[in-house]
Amino acid sequence: MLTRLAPENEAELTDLLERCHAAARDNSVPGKDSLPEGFSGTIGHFPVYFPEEIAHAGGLLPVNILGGGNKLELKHADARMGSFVCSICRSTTELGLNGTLQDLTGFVTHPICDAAKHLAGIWSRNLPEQLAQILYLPQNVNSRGATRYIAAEYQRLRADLERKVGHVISDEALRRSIRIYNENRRLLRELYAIRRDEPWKVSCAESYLLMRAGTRMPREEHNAILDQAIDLIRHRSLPAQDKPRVVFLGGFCEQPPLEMLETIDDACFVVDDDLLVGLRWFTQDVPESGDPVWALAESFVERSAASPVQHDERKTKEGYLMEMMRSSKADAAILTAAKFCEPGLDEQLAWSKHLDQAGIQYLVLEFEEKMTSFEQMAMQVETFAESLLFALA
Amino acid sequence: MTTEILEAAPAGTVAAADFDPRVEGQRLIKDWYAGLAEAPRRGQHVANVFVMGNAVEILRAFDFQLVFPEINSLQTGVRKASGEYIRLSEDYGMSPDVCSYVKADVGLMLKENEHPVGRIPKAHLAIASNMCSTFIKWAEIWERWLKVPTFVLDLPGQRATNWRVRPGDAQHAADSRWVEAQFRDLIEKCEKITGKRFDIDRLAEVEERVNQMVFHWNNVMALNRMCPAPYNAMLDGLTYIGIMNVYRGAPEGVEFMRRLERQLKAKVARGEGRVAEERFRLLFSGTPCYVSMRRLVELFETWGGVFAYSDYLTFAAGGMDAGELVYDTSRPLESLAEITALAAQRGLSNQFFAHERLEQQIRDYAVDGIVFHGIKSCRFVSSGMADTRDYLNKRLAVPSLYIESDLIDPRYWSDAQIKNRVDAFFEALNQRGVPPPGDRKTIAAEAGRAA
Amino acid sequence: MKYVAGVDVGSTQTKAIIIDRNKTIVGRALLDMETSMATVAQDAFRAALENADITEGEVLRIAGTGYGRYKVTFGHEQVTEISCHARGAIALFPGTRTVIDIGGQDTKAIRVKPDGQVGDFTMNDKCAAGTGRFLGAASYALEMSLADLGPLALKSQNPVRITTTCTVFAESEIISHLAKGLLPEDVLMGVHQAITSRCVSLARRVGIESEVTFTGGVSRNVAVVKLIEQAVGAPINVSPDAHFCGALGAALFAHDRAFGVQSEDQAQTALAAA
Amino acid sequence: MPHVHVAGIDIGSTYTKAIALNGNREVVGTAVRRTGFKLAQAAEGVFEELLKASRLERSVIAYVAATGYGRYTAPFRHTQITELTAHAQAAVHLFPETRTLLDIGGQDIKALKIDAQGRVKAFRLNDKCAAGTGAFLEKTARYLGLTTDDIGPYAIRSTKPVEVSSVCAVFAESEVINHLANGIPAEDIMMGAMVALGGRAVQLMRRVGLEPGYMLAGGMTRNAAMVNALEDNLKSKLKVAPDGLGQLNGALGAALLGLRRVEKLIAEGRPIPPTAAQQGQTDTAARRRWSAQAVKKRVEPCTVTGSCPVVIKVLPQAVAAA
Ligand SMILES: Nc1ncnc2c1ncn2[C@@H]1O[C@H](COP(=O)(O)OP(=O)(O)O)[C@@H](O)[C@H]1O
Ligand SMILES: Nc1ncnc2c1ncn2[C@@H]1O[C@H](COP(=O)(O)OP(=O)(O)O)[C@@H](O)[C@H]1O
Ligand code: SF4
Ligand code: SF4
Ligand code: SF4
Repeated sequence: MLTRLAPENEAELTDLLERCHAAARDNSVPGKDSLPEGFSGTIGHFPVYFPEEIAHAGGLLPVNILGGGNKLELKHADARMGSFVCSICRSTTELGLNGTLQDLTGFVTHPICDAAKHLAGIWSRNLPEQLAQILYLPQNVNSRGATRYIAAEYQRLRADLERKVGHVISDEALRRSIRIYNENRRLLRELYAIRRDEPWKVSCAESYLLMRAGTRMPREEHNAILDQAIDLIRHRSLPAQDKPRVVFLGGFCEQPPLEMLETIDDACFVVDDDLLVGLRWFTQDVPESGDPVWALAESFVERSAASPVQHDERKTKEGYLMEMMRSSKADAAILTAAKFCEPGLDEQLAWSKHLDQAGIQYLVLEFEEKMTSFEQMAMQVETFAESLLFALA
Repeated sequence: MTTEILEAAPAGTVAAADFDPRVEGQRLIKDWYAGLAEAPRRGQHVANVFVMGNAVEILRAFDFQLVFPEINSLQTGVRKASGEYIRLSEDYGMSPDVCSYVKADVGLMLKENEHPVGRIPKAHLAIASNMCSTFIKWAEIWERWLKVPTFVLDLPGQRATNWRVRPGDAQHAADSRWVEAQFRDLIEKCEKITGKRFDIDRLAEVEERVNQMVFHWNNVMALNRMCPAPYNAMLDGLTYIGIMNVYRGAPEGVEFMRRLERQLKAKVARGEGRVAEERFRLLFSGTPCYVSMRRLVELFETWGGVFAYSDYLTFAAGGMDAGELVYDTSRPLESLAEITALAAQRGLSNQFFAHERLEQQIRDYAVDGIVFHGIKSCRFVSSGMADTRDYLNKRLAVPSLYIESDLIDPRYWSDAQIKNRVDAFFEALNQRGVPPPGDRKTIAAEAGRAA
Repeated sequence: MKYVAGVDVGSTQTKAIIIDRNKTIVGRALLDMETSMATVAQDAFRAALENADITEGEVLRIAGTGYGRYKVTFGHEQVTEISCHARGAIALFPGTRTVIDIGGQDTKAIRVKPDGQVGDFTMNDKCAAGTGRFLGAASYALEMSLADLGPLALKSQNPVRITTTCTVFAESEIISHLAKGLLPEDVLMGVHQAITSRCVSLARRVGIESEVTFTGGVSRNVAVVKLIEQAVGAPINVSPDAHFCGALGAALFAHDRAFGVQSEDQAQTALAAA
Repeated sequence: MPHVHVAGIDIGSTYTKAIALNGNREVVGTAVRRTGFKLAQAAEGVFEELLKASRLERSVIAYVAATGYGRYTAPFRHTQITELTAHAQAAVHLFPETRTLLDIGGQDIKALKIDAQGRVKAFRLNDKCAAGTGAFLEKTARYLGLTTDDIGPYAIRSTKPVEVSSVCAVFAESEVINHLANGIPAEDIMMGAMVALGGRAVQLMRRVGLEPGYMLAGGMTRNAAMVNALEDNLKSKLKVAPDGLGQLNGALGAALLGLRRVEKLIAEGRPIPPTAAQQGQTDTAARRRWSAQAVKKRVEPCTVTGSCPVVIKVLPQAVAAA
């Protein structure tokens, strides 16, 4: 077990964040000799949600492929994808073509949008040696056959992975993974509770780094980091500043640059967001007994979060936005969308029209993962904060 | 029944003036729009559906008046009115980067359904498949705004490259079961909305007509394997595919396709082509730019280039063309689910086999070059295109041209730039020379015979 | 002796070239874009006649190319600049497989097949980012002549990264970097890198194969040449006549018509002799 | 408090503007100059000019509020606010009924929706493309051999503006050449460019919602022809600040907010805070910037080894030729 260190030790938290930041900056995946103990390969998957438990139980490290960020220069991808495709698809293609992701055992996308769906085909044409697949998570979860269909799709994935690793993935192993992931989701909920209750203690950028580290390491390890970090954050002594409370939406797939989150942190408290929502997809624990595949499938239908790439009659766009604002006691919302992201841009409009009706202030921002200049954005965010506080006089 | 009409039709030669598919097609589309405007007065229920992966057969069995929002949008383009509709929606707040069909439709809503061809009735039901993910986002707009009940039809596509789902295998069976389960939900929903009981015999009847129509449609497409090609797949073909979609499962559709096939056969027999001198046979990959399609085809035809085939003709009908897709009318619902699941996988639902399909079509239609048309706002068609082209370029010796514009957004059409590229493409084709016409005829004829 | 001419009416500069029956270049002219496109083509042609010291009557055929090729009203034919640049590049360097042309408003990449035919090509679209105009903006912001940009950029030790994609805004980004106290050569090198990476990524679209021949006005810029070489990983061909490549290609097409098709080998020897 | 003086400085991308107000909110002096290379220098320079123009000693100015793109670069500022907030303040001060405000500057267009208190309710900026900015006009003018000051008076003579359809400022230039070649008078081309720009600007206004009470601010107010083009497109009148104050709108708003602050401080008996320079400008560095450290290596290599994985064939003669 970890020994808890003195809570006032800010330096220790900085060290943890440093570690997370290093993990977040690294676009490559561990090769055969650098895999963590107990893993024999890696499965890359594209946002938003992927049942990582299945890969984890099979000894394949699930790695969330989150694009190349704003330091990667696109040299080959531009030739393979039109100029009107979102940045994450293009930079992911680049990472595939330039060899950064050559150590992946497999790459799985999910048809969240047409660009992501087609990415799988591009991947398999250019990297034929990897297991490139589409996991067809249904868009119609309201139909009665949905759970059965998802369970069948998961079984297929399980069988494919079994073939790849050469041994069966037992129900027991799956249940163990589910337990670890439940713990991870619980810790993330806790982190978000701090954001909500005492936002001055942890910024959105810090929380994002902590969370993102989990996309590149076994959940066991991530749980330990989170556990320690949450403890340190709780005991942080930072003064509460006079900043508006906002929720940040639109970061569900393409990753906003860290600079952007910091720019927003400078002017606002981000009390809730949909960043890396796939890691927090289940709002409650997945049942740890019974048929594990069924438990995962059923949780997808019954206990999942919402995002612009999921159609569910029970969760309207305005519904989940308002619920998020209500539970986090936010004053306003920052609605973003990645450039060229069809689902994001459509959802953004729906949100903003609803907030207009509700008389709630919001700011619309468009971002690209590859952007490097944030001056204009800072100006917009500052104006927004100024208009919310009007505290200049 | 239609089959009887078919058999009763007199055999023999068909004069060119007997049936003008363009005029007839335009008349049918006009009639259809007139029918739309009338629907509310007739007290008919209205359903919005997309052309790919829908459940038209079920809706027809319930006597729904069908509205195809995509066709409404493209018609604003054809009628050069799209600019205004798009501007309205952008003023409302839609991003310039989203699908321009959606924007034209939002413009239509903002204009209170006033369409250049008439008033579009409000829908009682919308069906959105996941063939193109934008369909779902689009339907959500109606759901929110007009409170139209929406049914999302989830159609799984191909899962991976090395493994193609085939009729009857385990994966196909599982997918069909899932689609069937959804159809049963849909039927329940339709019953609730219309207050009518579902009649399985009606479904079988509609399916029978679709079978007929697809049969003729396949022959029509195969006829363009002839050299010279009797029609231009990207100009005449657009009319045909429009009828294919709008009148799928309707008697008028069967009749149109039947007469079209006879007429084109006669044209082939006379050795007549679309252009006076067919110098290059081309394949068009992608969606047309409806605002300037005539202009684009003109640019090609002045050089003697004819579009013998376009993959649009396949996927715009949701993959319904493939020969073996025949409904088994003895088990209408099961068969509908099976074929819908298969068609979804044929119709460009993802990129796993896009290049193979094109390779096959290049051979079938004996084409000299491919024109890829990337669409700024449609990622469904365009996001894998550059890579497909790259892949084919490295493996086949067929020259290709990549141009970019938009479906209906006139702002993205730049005449000088496109002309420049088209001219350069033909200069290169001319340079490499064409096989002598005699050779081409045999190649094409052989390919044609295979059909 | 009879001659043929090619006139390339570009967006920024108009080039005219005259060759004789042996495909030897006998006259050249380069004019900045004036307000009237029709007269600039005439003027360039006249200047080339003067340079070659021949009369108009001795020129059998004239081909127009470039953005304003239809403004060469006195020409006998019009050929797109894509075909012309390819043709010209092969004439100058018979081993050419890839042609990169950066002009004032557009950037093109052309793949040439071993038999000299155009295999594939791409061009920039609707946005002038990454064209010669980008350098024009830099020269304006730095108050330097175009010819001095390249040599100065090469002095850079620590290039900055220029992130603006817009040719017009590039000017202010350059200014803002200078205002931060960064060295002009470092900023300039950043500008050159931005152009190069954009044009190389365009070229990758057609697939870069050696030999690469660089044509168009920007080929006169040594820094861009050097950067393309680095990106491509091989030396590239740049002729002193690279700027005239489009006009030369046009002249060669006119030559085909006037004298019938000859093998390019012959043409090559003739050019080498010139 | 008539003896109190405040200054507002708007360091824009193209022009730097300054305004001085007395305690009665009366303008005592203004200054405008090109921003040029060095933002801090421009701020310093314009401040000097302002003092000269308003015949004031530096020490008399109690408070300086900076705004605009270079708001963080003026070391003598007491506070900084964004130009949007500033513009909105000045707008309701000048024309209380203003609800929709358009600002066309050198490098961007901004449309704002504001409330009766001058609070920004919503705003939109144009895309990062020069096609919709003052720079677009200046480029066109440069090509026609006109100076920035000539643009308006020249274009206003136009009777038949020509269509300029290019989406790109650079391509628009060749369109201009083309039009000239076709014998179209320069004023019609210039006006055409303005109509095109006006269309884009009004579209941006529509995106925040067209609420009556329109006002135009920014450098473009100096261009009467542009105001006409906008009014034609809007089919409504636009308020424009008198006496060239339009371009100074941002500076005015900053000064007004500054004055409000000073009044409050004095009323509460609190001292005027130090300027940014006096504070050592370290106010924002409270929290660590994680993104900052990654900037060291600006462009990461293509692969782990740094080589390009897409190998190209190098033919032997290529090397020989070089
Ligand atoms: N001496 C020079 N040194 C460097 N670059 C030059 C020089 N002369 C011209 N250029 C560049 O060449 C461009 C014009 O190239 P050109 O091929 O003539 O273009 P176009 O055909 O579009 O007119 C100019 O924009 C300029 O950037
Ligand atoms: N005298 C003038 N006549 C016409 N237009 C002018 C004049 N002065 C400035 N402008 C226009 O105003 C723009 C600058 O506006 P400004 O609001 O000062 O910009 P910024 O705040 O971005 O520096 C210039 O690009 C120019 O188009
Ligand atoms: S960012 Fe949007 S468009 Fe891009 S892959 Fe994600 S969901 Fe699709
Ligand atoms: S994105 Fe393409 S396929 Fe999808 S609705 Fe729009 S035009 Fe149709
Ligand atoms: S970004 Fe600049 S170069 Fe590109 S289209 Fe806009 S104005 Fe032209």
